[in-house]
Amino acid sequence: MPIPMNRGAFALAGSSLAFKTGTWRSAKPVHVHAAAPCHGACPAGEDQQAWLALLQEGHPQQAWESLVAANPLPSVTGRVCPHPCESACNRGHYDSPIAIHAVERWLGDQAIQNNWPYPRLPGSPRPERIAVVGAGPAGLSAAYHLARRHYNVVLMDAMPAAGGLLRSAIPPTRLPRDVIDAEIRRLLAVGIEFRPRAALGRDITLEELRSEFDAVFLAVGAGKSRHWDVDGAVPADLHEGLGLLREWLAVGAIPKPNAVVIHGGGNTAVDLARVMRRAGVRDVHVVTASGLPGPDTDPDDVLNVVPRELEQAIEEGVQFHPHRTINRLIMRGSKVVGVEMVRLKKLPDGHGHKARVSFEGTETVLHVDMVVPAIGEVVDPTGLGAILNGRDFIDTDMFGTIAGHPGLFAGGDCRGWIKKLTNGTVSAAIGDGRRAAEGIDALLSGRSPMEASRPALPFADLNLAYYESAPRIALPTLPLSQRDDSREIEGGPDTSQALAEAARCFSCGNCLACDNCWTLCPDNAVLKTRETCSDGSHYLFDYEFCKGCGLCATECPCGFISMVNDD
Amino acid sequence: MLEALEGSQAIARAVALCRPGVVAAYPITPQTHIVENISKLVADGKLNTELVSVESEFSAASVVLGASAAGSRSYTASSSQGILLMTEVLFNISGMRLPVVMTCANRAIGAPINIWNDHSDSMAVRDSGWIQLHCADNQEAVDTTIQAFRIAEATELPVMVCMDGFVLTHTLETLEIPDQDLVDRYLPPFVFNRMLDPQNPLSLGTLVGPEYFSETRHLAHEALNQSASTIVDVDREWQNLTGRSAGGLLSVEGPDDAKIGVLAMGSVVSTFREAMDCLAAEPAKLMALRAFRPLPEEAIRSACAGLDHLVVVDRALSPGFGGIVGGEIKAALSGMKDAPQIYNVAIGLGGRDVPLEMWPRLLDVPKQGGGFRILDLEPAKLGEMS
Amino acid sequence: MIEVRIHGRGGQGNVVAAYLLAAAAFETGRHCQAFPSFGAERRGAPVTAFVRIADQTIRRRCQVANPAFLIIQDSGLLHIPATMEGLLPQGGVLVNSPRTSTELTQEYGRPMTALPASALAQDILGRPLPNVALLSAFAALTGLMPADALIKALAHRFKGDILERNTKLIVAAGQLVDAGAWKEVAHA
Amino acid sequence: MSEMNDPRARQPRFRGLEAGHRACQGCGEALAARLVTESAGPDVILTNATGCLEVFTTPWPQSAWRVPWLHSLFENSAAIASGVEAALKAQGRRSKVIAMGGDGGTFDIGFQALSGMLERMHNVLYVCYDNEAYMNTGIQRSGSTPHAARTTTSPPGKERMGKRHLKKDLLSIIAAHHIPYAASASVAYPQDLRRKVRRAMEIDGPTFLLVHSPCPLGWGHDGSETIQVARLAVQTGLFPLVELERGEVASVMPLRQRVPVAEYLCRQARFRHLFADDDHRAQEEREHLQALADYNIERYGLDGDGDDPFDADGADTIRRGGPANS
Repeated sequence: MPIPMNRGAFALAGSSLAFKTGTWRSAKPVHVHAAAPCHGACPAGEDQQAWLALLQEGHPQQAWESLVAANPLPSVTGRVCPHPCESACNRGHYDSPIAIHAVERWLGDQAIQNNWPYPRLPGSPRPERIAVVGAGPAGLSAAYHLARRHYNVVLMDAMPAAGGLLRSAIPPTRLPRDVIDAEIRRLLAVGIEFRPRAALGRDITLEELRSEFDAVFLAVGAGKSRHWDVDGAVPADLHEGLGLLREWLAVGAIPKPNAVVIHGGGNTAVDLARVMRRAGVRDVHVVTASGLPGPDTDPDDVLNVVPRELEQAIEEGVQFHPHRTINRLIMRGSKVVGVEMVRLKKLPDGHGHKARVSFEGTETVLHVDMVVPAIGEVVDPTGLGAILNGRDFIDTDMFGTIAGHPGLFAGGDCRGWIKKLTNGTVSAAIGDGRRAAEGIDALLSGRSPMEASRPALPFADLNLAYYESAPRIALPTLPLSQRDDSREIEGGPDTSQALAEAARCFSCGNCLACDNCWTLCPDNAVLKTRETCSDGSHYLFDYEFCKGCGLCATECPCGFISMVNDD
Repeated sequence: MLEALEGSQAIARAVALCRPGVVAAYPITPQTHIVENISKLVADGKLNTELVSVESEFSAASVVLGASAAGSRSYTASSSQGILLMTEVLFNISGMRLPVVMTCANRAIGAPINIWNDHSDSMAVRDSGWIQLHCADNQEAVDTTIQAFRIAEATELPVMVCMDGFVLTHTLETLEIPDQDLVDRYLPPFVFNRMLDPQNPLSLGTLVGPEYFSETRHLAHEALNQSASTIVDVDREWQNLTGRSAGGLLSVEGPDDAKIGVLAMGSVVSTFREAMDCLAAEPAKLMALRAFRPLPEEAIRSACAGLDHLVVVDRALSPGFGGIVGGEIKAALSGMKDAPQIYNVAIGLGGRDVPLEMWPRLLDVPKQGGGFRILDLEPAKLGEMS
Repeated sequence: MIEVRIHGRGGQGNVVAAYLLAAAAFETGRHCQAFPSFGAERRGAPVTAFVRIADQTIRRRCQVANPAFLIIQDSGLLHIPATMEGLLPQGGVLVNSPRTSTELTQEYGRPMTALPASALAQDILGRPLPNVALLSAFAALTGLMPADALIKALAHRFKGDILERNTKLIVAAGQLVDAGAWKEVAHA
Repeated sequence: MSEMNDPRARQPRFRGLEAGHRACQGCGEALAARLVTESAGPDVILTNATGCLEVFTTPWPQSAWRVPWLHSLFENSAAIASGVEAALKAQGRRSKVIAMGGDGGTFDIGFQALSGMLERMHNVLYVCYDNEAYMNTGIQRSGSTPHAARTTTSPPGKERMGKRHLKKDLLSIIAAHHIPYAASASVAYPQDLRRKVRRAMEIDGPTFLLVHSPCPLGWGHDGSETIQVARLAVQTGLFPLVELERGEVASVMPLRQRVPVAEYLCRQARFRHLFADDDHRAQEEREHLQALADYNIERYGLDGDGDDPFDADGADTIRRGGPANS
């Protein structure tokens, strides 16, 4: 029956809902939930955008809980991590990156101060027992993530206190000992049994562990210095960097030559250089094949150092020689009196890799009376037997699985590098621990391990019209004159600073609940919901009416909406 | 009460008795005195209405359209070029079935510009879907104005009350202005159930495509046709209250056995009524066509029964065709058994005086035969055909 | 039925005169009709208005072609042939003029009644508006209505001082003509 | 839809213009009308000039309007609004009347009715959705079409570079009516638009709002770029956002930084001929448009002074949970 024409052809309010304009659409908007670049760049696997969002909403404890869902040591990493998240931060293309580390540190410190308990995942206790060998960042992380999943975890370490290289290799000027103590104490309270003074190969064997436990995670670190020489020449009194740093941290002793050259481009090199400089060494040189951060330097080629540490080192008088290597030791007898440097670069070798190419004719000489190699460490094979099998590191997949050794996992500095997963940082070790916990849980649950992976949102996908420039917070730094070997040099943000910094977050790839899509849809086809939808937004697309114009996608500030073919 | 009033003043008083909510006013000769008089009533506090003095007839029509849609009894008046400027809106008002009442002080259309009376203006909007009622004198104009609101609101169709410019609007004469009580009893307050109302938000004035447009036109046609009975009923009720009929659809005077009839509209009817009485001429029927729209075909046919000749008087013409009323009457009688022979003339164009002596001349037309012509044409003034 | 034609110039209150005369007739219980010649003329141009007075309903709406009376507000209009056109042979002509009736009668070869209406109005109203004085004289000449009817009709339009002065004018003008002189024509 | 029961019925805002209307994808006018009616709320009566908005919202038997709505003709929106308002007054009802029209129905054919309405001081908010040409009939030039723009009746060619004449300065004409409030707004700045609607709604008397509403079809840009294009019109100074009280400039939206008009022009096919390499007239016309923008900036004092939360850069800043300036 056709609708009967009425008097004067009037129409009823809102009767257009009978006309479904969704049929006009050839492309439709979807919520893509791309990863913020910070998340993608984080070796620990944090979703910084997510916890910054919670902080923006005024929920600091929830923000911390979100943070520790990946990284249980925010007070530590907030201080020591070179924060590749900030290098990746899209805000860097706009004004300056979010000071994520500062907010992370603030959240960690708030948790300590307020004694927020580490949350566990929902679930019931598991009967399986798991051994974690080595209570450094990787071990702590794995133990924590397993405990979160209700496993019985025994964490053992050769040293009397948990912390690993946090205690043995990082100066208190960067990481105060009370911070380590507080955070680890609280972490262990999640329900982790800690056995100190239990060294693999000395106090326990791998075989014992394997029979006693359902799975074993090896996080023994890389405790043995890598062999170093220059064309076979080695000074008689050679001290390697990590050893000197550990000795200084343990007993406070440091050699004081007139001039020293430290060969290496990592935190050990920089930390040691600063310790020696502050101890009174006149000339402290760092020779590194990497470059200093700058617009012309490839991010892969930059010194693997916390950027502000580098700035502070330069400020303190450490002299850096980037893109150089030591070509020759100038010896007087067995004693070093100088080194010859040559310029080099890491260039493509034509096989998809990069090779170091030194440039003849660029040699220069440094007059020094001490050379300290800090080019990295390898795994101490003690107690590892066949696992190491003569190599410097243990080979694993991304979940720490060691091929041919079911139930045995490894992570942290002791395992071989997997590009993008490991760069020898604390955060990378924490990420290893977290993924190994997933690997172990998957094994014990009879499933395949999973690691969520989302593409990162490119800067170009943001709509900058909706953001205002805002300065990055400036953190208090101890003046040069007041710096010593014990006081923490960089201070943390206060509450208002932390909140202001969190508010700067673009929320890349994640719904800001800004209402733009809802406000700007000409077709009333975006609906707002009181509850958070399953995809993390507060909006639904009403595809019955959406014509697919794409206005919402263009005007979404954070790239949360994208148009896809509507087949 | 019997009063001596100028036609325009009488219309203003009649409108005021109907308690319109909104009146739109714009001057044009010879209508101006109506809105002037209404303005004076408003200024003197004798009429409580929203008087909107607009900037054009186009807006006058638009204002009453809006006001009517918003549920107010609405009135305006115009003439000639003003009616033509309103044309677009007039079609709209009827298409939306809005019960607006308007007085058309009939006047010629330029060029050449001419401010005097004929029916060119209302004829030009013949097809606008309005009811068109013509008045022979100012009493009929007063009574028809009051009836028009009843008709409009009962049928939800707009009504145009046509009264000859100057001849009626500017003539002071004796007439009866009814009491307010009587009009209030006759005309209940306006209730419009399609009213624009946030509590019941309708959309008025929609787009209708080919799939429904024919139906809207059919309904408009039927609505006009069916309004005929309302026009008759409403006039009968008025007659019961006042003793006066305003002429129904068509009124007929003269001896039943007359063989010749004259059909006319407007003030010439009044002159012919006197001429029938005072001039020696053959017996004839005078048909006063009050309702030009809807055209009362049946009433016209039965009035013509027994006539040999019918002279249809037009006060306008359609160049290239002839008299408009004449054409329509021919169509109305087409196929009628023993239909009278129809003759069509136009007279009194652009204010040319229609004297009493026009009556015998009209009765003489069948003897002369011939097609449509302007009867009071003065050939001497034509000069060379150009 | 009595038919009257009023001649004047735009701005002299010609139409008002016609309306007043008709309204005054209405006050005496008669039917009346008054209308202007519907011109587009502006101030100063010759204009015409018509009045019909009868005991029955007046239905004809044509212009008055053969008036029984002419009221001429401006004697200058006498020079226009159209002014006298159609006047019934026995009809009366009332002219606003400072001259005497005799002078006018001699000059135009037919009876004319003169009234210095402008001067009178200037004296009493302060403005040389001849129409009310002429109407009063017309009422007196024809005996169609008492001065009171004219005053009543005026009272619908004016009040206060203006009405008082016009009343005075009506009385004064009525006394200047030969009351009842046109009675026969008016009752023919 | 599965997430909640009928979320459309539970939207935390008033919907004056419902889904299911038939506007083009990315229609600026539909968006503007949606925003205006949302801000105005339910106690209004709308009138609508003939045009796209009328056609795409009310193909019988359907209507997208949730408020009473009246359409009559192209040129009489203001006049029928006058009538509606007079009726409301006569009946003692207090609903606000909003008259709507496009630029053709406002700048051109309906201009007289608008002027009359303003002069008579009707309590009506008149909203002109300005998309700078007769779009409903297929893109013909109007009094509002900018200089040099291509339309089907101002095509560029050997003798012409698009529209020969200038965009009519309607706001100044409106200002000359000395009405209580008149403003220009843009769909690119919805918070500003809403504020202006609310402001106008509060005033008992005639008010006027000129809303720049891009037409993707007529301007030749993608429907997804409607807001971007509208924003650039403001940021270049070509469409200044100003508020007038009793005809005097009361406030303006400052420009934090001037954007060259070429950035606005190059996004629209209607200005494509202004980028022809081999035509010296192209640069001349671009410079002309730049000069017009500069003139606007100077005339209304649009140059901002530092960062202003309500300038053309800051006005629509968002933060988590909504607009920053709401």
